Amino acid sequence: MRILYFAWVREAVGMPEEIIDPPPEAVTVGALIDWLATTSEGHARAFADRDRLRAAVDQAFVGLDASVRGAREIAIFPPVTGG
Amino acid sequence: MRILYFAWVREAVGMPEEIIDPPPEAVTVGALIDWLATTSEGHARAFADRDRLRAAVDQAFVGLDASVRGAREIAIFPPVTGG
Amino acid sequence: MIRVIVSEVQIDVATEMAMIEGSAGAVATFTGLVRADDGVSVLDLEHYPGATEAALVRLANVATSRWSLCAATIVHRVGPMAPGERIVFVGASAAHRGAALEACTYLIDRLKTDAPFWKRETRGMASNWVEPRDSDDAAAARWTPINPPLEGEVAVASATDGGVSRSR
Amino acid sequence: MIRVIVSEVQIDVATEMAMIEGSAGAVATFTGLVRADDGVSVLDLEHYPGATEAALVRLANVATSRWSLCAATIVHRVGPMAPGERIVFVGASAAHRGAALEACTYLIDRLKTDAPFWKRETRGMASNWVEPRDSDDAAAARWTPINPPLEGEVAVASATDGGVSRSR
Repeated sequence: MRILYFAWVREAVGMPEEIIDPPPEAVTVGALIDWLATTSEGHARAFADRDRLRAAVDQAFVGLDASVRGAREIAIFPPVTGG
Repeated sequence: MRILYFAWVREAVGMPEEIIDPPPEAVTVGALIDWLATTSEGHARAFADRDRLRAAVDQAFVGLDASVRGAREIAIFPPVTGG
Repeated sequence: MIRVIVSEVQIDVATEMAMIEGSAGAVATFTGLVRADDGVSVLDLEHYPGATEAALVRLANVATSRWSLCAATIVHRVGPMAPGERIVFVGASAAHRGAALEACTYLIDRLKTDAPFWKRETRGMASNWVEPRDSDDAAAARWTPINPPLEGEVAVASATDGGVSRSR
Repeated sequence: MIRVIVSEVQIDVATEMAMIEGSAGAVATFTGLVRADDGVSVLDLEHYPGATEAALVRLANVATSRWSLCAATIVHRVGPMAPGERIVFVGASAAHRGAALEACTYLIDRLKTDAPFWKRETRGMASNWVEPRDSDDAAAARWTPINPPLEGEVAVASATDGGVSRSR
């Protein structure tokens, strides 16, 4: 599973993307984030405040309760600020 | 007193402007139009339907009941269609 | 900055865009064109020289006060024009987008009812004066009550090919 | 005609205006710029390649359906930019002005919340990621419920310097 990070999430995690093999209990984006937060100090820092995180599964915006089953690409990022 | 005509009012009257010396009873734009309508067939045709006429006194849009006292320039024209 | 032009010259939107951007964060524009798809071969615009420019300057000033604009531009073409050509360009710039977008809509809505222009369309051999649309009156009316123009803000603009540029 | 560009190249509004005018009667545009007056020396725009273009194409398609537009254009700059430079240009063209103006406002309101862009401002030696504004969520929310995008209308655009141009 490919995980992408953007903006300050990317900076805190310390990398723009990684390929991971999540444990079977990571069935939602939120659960995946819980697990990712245990993988490094940077991840823990990036994911400390869930209210400031947004996500996309296979490039579609979703809530943190969305399923990651069968997903190829998960993106985790701050609220968008374009325009 | 200078009278200006625009658009189809100008075409019906047959001239873009004229200098007139209206009678004393022509105290409003409407009364002035009543009198102008008697001055030629073209004027009568131009002013046949008051609902289709608009006016300006000294370049400010006014209703047909507005006074013409002291005015230097009266314009009579159809509803505007710019933009 | 208020910029009002009434001219027979074609409207150059690149220049107008660059002039209105200034140091603003947001620019909204509206451009009205001679439609190329409804059979009109020539559109003629008649206006009331002097009164037209004064009405447009007044409109730009009211919008600038009401929405705290950085700049307001109104450029209106007069005389004969061909399908696809620009009839009118209005633009509003502000610190944020809400003000720019609303002011832009206000400018074109009120221009339609408050400025002395008349359109004549030629289709084939027939010419006719365009009838006013009730929807234009309705669009203009939704902006009332408007703030009255401030004392001393109404400048009478020249009816030449140049324009009126007033710093505020 | 849908036109979506996400690029590091400066936005050329004259070209975009000319392309969107086509045979329409009314064109409304919005341009967002790096403000020259609030101390920012560099604005950096990060985006999610692929997902960004898809979101913008979807947005342009929804607006085109909802307001029967002749054309919808969204051009968004990414990478570093200087004060006064254009960040985003959106345009909508239609037969009449109401549709063009409303669709233009819709495009910029929804772009702010629906497309994956992130701004970082540099002031002096300090850089910080821009916080989202509640007013942007409110502006986007007033357009719901929206028509869902039609089946097959969502194209995934390339994240190159070129753009996506789709005829309808």
